[in-house]
Amino acid sequence: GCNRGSDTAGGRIGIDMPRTDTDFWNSYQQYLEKDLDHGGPAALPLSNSQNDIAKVVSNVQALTDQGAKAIVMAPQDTGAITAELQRLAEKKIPVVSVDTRPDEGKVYMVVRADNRAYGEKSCDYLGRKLGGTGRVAELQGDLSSINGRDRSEAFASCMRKKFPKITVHELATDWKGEVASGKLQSLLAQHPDLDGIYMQAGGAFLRPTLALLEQQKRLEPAGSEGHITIISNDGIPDELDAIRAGTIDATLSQPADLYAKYALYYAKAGLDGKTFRPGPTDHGSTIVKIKNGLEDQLPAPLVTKDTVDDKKLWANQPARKK
Amino acid sequence: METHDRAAAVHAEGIVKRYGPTVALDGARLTVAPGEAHALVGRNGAGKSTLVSVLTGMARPDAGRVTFGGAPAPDWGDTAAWQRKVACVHQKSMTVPELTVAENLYLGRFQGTRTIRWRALHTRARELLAEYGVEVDTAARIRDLGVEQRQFVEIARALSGGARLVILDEPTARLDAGGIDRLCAKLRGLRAQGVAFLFISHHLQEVHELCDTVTVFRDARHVLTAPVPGLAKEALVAAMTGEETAAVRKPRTGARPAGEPVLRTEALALDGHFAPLDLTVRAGEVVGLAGATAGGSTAIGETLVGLRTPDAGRIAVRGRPVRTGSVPHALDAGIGYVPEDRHREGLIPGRSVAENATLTVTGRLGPMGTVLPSRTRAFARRMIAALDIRTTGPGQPVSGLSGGNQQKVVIARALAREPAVLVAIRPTNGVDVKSKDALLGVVREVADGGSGAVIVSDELDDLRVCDRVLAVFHGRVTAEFPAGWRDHELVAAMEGVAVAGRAPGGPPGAARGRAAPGPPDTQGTEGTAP
Amino acid sequence: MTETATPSAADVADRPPPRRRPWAEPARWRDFSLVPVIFVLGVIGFIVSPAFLTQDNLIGVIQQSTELGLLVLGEALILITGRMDLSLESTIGLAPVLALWLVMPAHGTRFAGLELFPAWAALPLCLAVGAAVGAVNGFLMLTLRVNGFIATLGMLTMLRGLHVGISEGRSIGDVPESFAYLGKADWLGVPAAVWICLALFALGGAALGYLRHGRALYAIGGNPEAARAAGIRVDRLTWIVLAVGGVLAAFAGILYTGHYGAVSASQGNGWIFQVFAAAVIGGIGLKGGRGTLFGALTGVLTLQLVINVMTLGGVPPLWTQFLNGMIIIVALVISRFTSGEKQD
Amino acid sequence: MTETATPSAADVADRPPPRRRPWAEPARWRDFSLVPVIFVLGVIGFIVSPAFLTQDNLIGVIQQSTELGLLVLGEALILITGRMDLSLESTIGLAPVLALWLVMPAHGTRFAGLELFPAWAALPLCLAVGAAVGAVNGFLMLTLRVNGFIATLGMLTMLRGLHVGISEGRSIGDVPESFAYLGKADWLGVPAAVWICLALFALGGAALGYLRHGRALYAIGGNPEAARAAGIRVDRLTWIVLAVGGVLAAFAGILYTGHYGAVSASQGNGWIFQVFAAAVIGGIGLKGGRGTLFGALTGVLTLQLVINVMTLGGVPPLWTQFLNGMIIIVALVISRFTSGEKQD
Ligand SMILES: Nc1ncnc2c1ncn2[C@@H]1O[C@H](COP(=O)(O)OP(=O)(O)OP(=O)(O)O)[C@@H](O)[C@H]1O
Ligand SMILES: Nc1ncnc2c1ncn2[C@@H]1O[C@H](COP(=O)(O)OP(=O)(O)OP(=O)(O)O)[C@@H](O)[C@H]1O
Ligand SMILES: [Mg+2]
Ligand SMILES: [Mg+2]
Repeated sequence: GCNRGSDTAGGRIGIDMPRTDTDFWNSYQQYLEKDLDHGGPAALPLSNSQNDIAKVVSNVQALTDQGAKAIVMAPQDTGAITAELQRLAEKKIPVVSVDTRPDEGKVYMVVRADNRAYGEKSCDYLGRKLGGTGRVAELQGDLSSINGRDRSEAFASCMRKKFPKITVHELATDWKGEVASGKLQSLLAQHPDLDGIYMQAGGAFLRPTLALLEQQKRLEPAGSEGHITIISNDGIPDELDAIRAGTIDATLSQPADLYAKYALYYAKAGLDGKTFRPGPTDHGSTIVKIKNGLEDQLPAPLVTKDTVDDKKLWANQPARKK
Repeated sequence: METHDRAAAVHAEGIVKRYGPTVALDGARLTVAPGEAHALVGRNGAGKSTLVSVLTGMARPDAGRVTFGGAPAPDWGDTAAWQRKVACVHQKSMTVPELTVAENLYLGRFQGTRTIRWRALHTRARELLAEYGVEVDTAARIRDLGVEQRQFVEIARALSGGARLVILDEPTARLDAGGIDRLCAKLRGLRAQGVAFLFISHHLQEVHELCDTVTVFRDARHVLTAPVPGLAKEALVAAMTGEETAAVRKPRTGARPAGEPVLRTEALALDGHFAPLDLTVRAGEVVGLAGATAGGSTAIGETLVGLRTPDAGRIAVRGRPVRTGSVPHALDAGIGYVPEDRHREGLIPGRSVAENATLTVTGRLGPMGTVLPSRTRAFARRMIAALDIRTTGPGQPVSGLSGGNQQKVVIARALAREPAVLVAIRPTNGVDVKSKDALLGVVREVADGGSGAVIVSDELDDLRVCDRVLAVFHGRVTAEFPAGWRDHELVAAMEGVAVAGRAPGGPPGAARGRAAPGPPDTQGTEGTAP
Repeated sequence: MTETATPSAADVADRPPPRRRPWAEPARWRDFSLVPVIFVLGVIGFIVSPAFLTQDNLIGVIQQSTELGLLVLGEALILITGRMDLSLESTIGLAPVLALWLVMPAHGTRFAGLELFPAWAALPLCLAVGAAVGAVNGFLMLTLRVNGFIATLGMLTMLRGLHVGISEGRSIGDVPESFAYLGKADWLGVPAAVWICLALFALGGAALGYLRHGRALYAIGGNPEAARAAGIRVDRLTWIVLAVGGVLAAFAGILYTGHYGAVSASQGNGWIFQVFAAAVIGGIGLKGGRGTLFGALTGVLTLQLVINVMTLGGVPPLWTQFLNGMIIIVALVISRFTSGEKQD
Repeated sequence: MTETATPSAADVADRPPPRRRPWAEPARWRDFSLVPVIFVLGVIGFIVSPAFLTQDNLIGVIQQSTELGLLVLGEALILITGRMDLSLESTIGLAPVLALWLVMPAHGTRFAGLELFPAWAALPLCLAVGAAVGAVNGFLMLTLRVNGFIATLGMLTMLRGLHVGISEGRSIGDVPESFAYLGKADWLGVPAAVWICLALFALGGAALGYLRHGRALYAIGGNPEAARAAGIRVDRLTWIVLAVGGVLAAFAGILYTGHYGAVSASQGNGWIFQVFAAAVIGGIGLKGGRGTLFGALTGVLTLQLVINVMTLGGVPPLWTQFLNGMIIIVALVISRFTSGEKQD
């Protein structure tokens, strides 16, 4: 493993990838590598914890043993990282937590788009589109993943409060496309009058869902009669294509590029001993105080047919480095 | 015998045991007086082993009661308690292959309080085995031992337990002559100390040599209990089979005019097993290879049928050379094979009799590589009839048959292809007298039908049907006997006493060396933590 | 008269009932041991929702079973031969990825391939990859004689890693039409996948029942030494079976890709447990030489029905997994008692 | 000459040559067959990064091995007894959750418990749950006689589901101090977990080596019938071993909770494969009656070292899994040849 970056003056950054087998995290990694190669801070080689919190900890320890002076991680379990965060705090190593907000233990900065916001925005959008009545299928993620749970809970409570006349069918899927497709198919057989679908992860569910609807002859372009309103989360290129094609209506673009950019930005800042205060930032987001640190809540723009060609969307940016 | 009842070392009556549809024991009874050597005989599947497992607490009878010395048997499941009442050498090997000899000897009865003292254990084990003339490294794992040595480990374990009653279920089936003698000596010794025996065997002369009383089982029932002395062999066989026996096959005298050679080997050799061998088997001829299991004769047989690849030499059948070391080629060339151990190489337990019997002829049971069930059944029925196999039908799983009948299925499989030459290794192992005659008769008929046959065995009964017998010792043919040989000559030759030709006589059993070579010197530590 | 225990479910079915006490031979009943379970599930399904018995739903269930079904078919053959192959769950993903990687245009699409072969070659290539994986497993088990369970477990991890590495964790959309066709086409109003899957099961069943090499598999699984002594080429056949298993997994991958419209990076991830569960509750013995493909098929349908019924019944997501596990156990117990056989 | 005693080409091939050569006896060497692998890994680690040989790093590796190690210890005992238990991977998560659920305050914290017991009871309760799970497995395998592999697979799914159901998928933080202590305490500058884990392995090893009941496990695994004939209470002992396995898994859960500061919702998820891999490359036979705990321990360390070295070596994330799998296979092959025994 060749160590990237030149100036190791302020020490190096250790970065752990939560997993590499999904579109989203894969793009995240590619943005990281691009930024690192283009004059980003000096970093140790990336490690991969294959979605296992125990591996996160062992990787981070290996990184610090190698002299990492700041850590960028994305613990997919916000509880079981506590002890490690305390250890890092003792060592005065700033931690940037991407995408998830650890329950306890000091973090220098949390970089994420609020997942509860995903749930609420999706709920709002669907609710308005359906005029407050109808039947909606929710393709949930893995119940033991914090992000999935936040989206589910936010979506559920929002629906209960704002659109009580909409029936929601929650389908747990472990982020698995075939599971989602199977359960959705059963649901369609049971309730052919399905009006809307909320996909918590476009990366996993988009293709299977579209394929299913196509086979079921239920894939009407947006606006036409019998169209099933679909809102997705993630904002990967495929989803934008689908929106252009009118097969789905909207998505929430989870900014992989900004995740990468500001993860490194804050890590560097941490190395240089900068400190931040709550309040609006220069990049259109706001830093809020959380009980164990700060959180920079990046915008997660709602993408619809009107905004789908916005150049600022990460998925619209020129082909990523290979 | 009712007088014995109270004191009887073991008394069982009204024992019923069913295995699914098969009734293994049907109101069977047995009484062994203290200090008595009691023989239990019966045809395969008569229920002997089943009774044994009932008497040893291994199987729970559906009905009936067992008493030891008048006291009722221990509770079912409390095997340790049964152990104290009765020691047993089971028919199936009851050793743990991965563990050492010493540990197997003291399995479940390590003396001492808490932890095991291995050094002491090994010393005791070594001494114990020495009594049986077995010198194996007590640290060797059982799986690295020979069949006979394993058997002796089991025997030693049973006899050393200090039980007043010892059951031996076909203990001699896996021993060769030398071993049998040492066993008999040991048993006589223990009898002198008043230990009672229940001895199961298909070798009636052993019964005559060892036992005072014999009980006969037939079809899961008790048919006869009588003192051995003065009980004619014919009478015994009649009791076992329930019919007057045809006179036992008379040993063949004088070789018949032999046909052209069907099997010929030239300088066939396998290092460490047997020296270059030139063997010719002619049509209509049955050739015996006499030798202890460990003496290399088995290896010869297995090389002939392609299970082993020889280091040198050629095999030809009917003049055409056979590719060595390949079973399919051997089969195609017309070599039929009856393996030594039906449980290991013979049968596919879960499958039906029909499937097992037709395993070698699947090519002929339908067009284009298909196998038609109808033809399979028909074929199997013919075989069942021809060999009179006791089974509920072609569809019965072969594991439900008794040993003798299982053996017949194996032979049926070998005969299915009408082989040019039949190679049978200890074909009557663990088979009752009646079936034994039947099986040997079959082999004979095959030969008379114009094929050749090779019988590899150390059982004289097997060899009697042969036209010629070659004695094999330590991998070389040490002597050749035409039909009409006398037992002790052959025995002596088999065991390397007489180096060649006709040996000076002497009663069987006199001056017997061990036929089996020394034990393997593998040593091992059983898996203990560092 | 009684019949030979020929394993093909089909021929057991159309055989006249045995005259001899039937319970004498569990072998025959093992194949049907799940039928009661399926029946019960059907009743429950009908109770919880009228939608259950609609053609759409039932066909849906079967269609969702096809990919898993093919894996089970492959695994069943391998288990009957007395071996195990865990790596099937990775083959179903890797084979399509490799094939597409070889044919997809080098640039333009999101996933850049090598464009070494024309698009139509994707399908045969995919199957070839499957065969190759099977062959490698064979090499590990038969030549190096390492423990099959762990060897194929290593393969499972390695192939999944290869999949992720090549696809860079992305799911591959817009695959060649020829490649996606089988997975999404309808024939006579029923998904092609269903026809194909059933056909393959029937074929396999017939082969096991009526072909000498098919019968040989039971012999090998039941007692390899005896099979060898009977002139069966044990190693060669085992090798072939492993390869066939790989091919079936690859084919399942093709159907999957068509069915779900893309090769996802986690395709088949974690399926192997279901595969084993289906096979075993379907009566396939893990020790080899036992079971029929019909039984295996009922196993697959059972598992799929469970999920379907739970979805229709609207089981709260938090508790689906719990119920799922419980039902597997119940089904296992039921099948053990209806077949009346102790399972080792 | 002695080979002819059990005359099968296969046997002969893997029987060591008769002459008295210590290295010809596999049993002795099987336990050490991974030592060369570990050595090689050490060298590689040293080459790729100076950080490898630092005390922090090595202790870290061992500490991270403790939880997996305890699972392997439990599984090893069960495998030696000739059984299998897949559900350990769920027990490690469920046991703490249930225990905490019973003791945690009914409201206030993020996770609402029942508050039935005082906080200190959490630890014993946790172990009790583990034992209970083991007992249930025993019931399935020994009383109902269903296939252990699938039964425990069902348990795996069911228990994981129970875990998710009770914890609602959340990870449980701020556990009672008494519960977390062992997992995070340091004794003599080394994590308590390490001491405990090593002690338990030593204890287990001694028991297997020098206690009657310990030896009995090998007998049961090697030939249960023979064990019964020798007066060993096969079923009772098996049952006990299964319970002990569960207890060890629960204890691993306790260490895990302390170590990572919370009961993660996916605690142990997917570990079982690693457990088996570690045990088998460590020389434990899947068929029972073979292997030693020392070997198992080396297996665990090997797997953990691999991950550590790969991280230090900066293997590109996309390829870690691939390498991981490849190394498992290589280790398996090496251990097969250094031990000189055919495995299957
Ligand atoms: N475990 C079993 N399962 C099914 N059937 C059995 C079992 N044990 C014995 N039998 C049946 O019970 C009958 C008696 O068997 P048993 O072993 O007692 O005969 P045996 O007298 O020992 O025969 P052999 O002389 O070959 O040893 C046989 O027909 C056999 O099929
Ligand atoms: N699990 C079983 N199922 C069906 N039949 C069995 C089973 N176990 C044993 N048998 C049959 O019961 C009898 C008792 O078993 P045993 O081991 O004594 O075989 P056997 O008949 O004595 O042949 P051998 O002398 O070769 O052992 C055998 O005939 C065997 O075929
Ligand atoms: Mg018997
Ligand atoms: Mg017998």
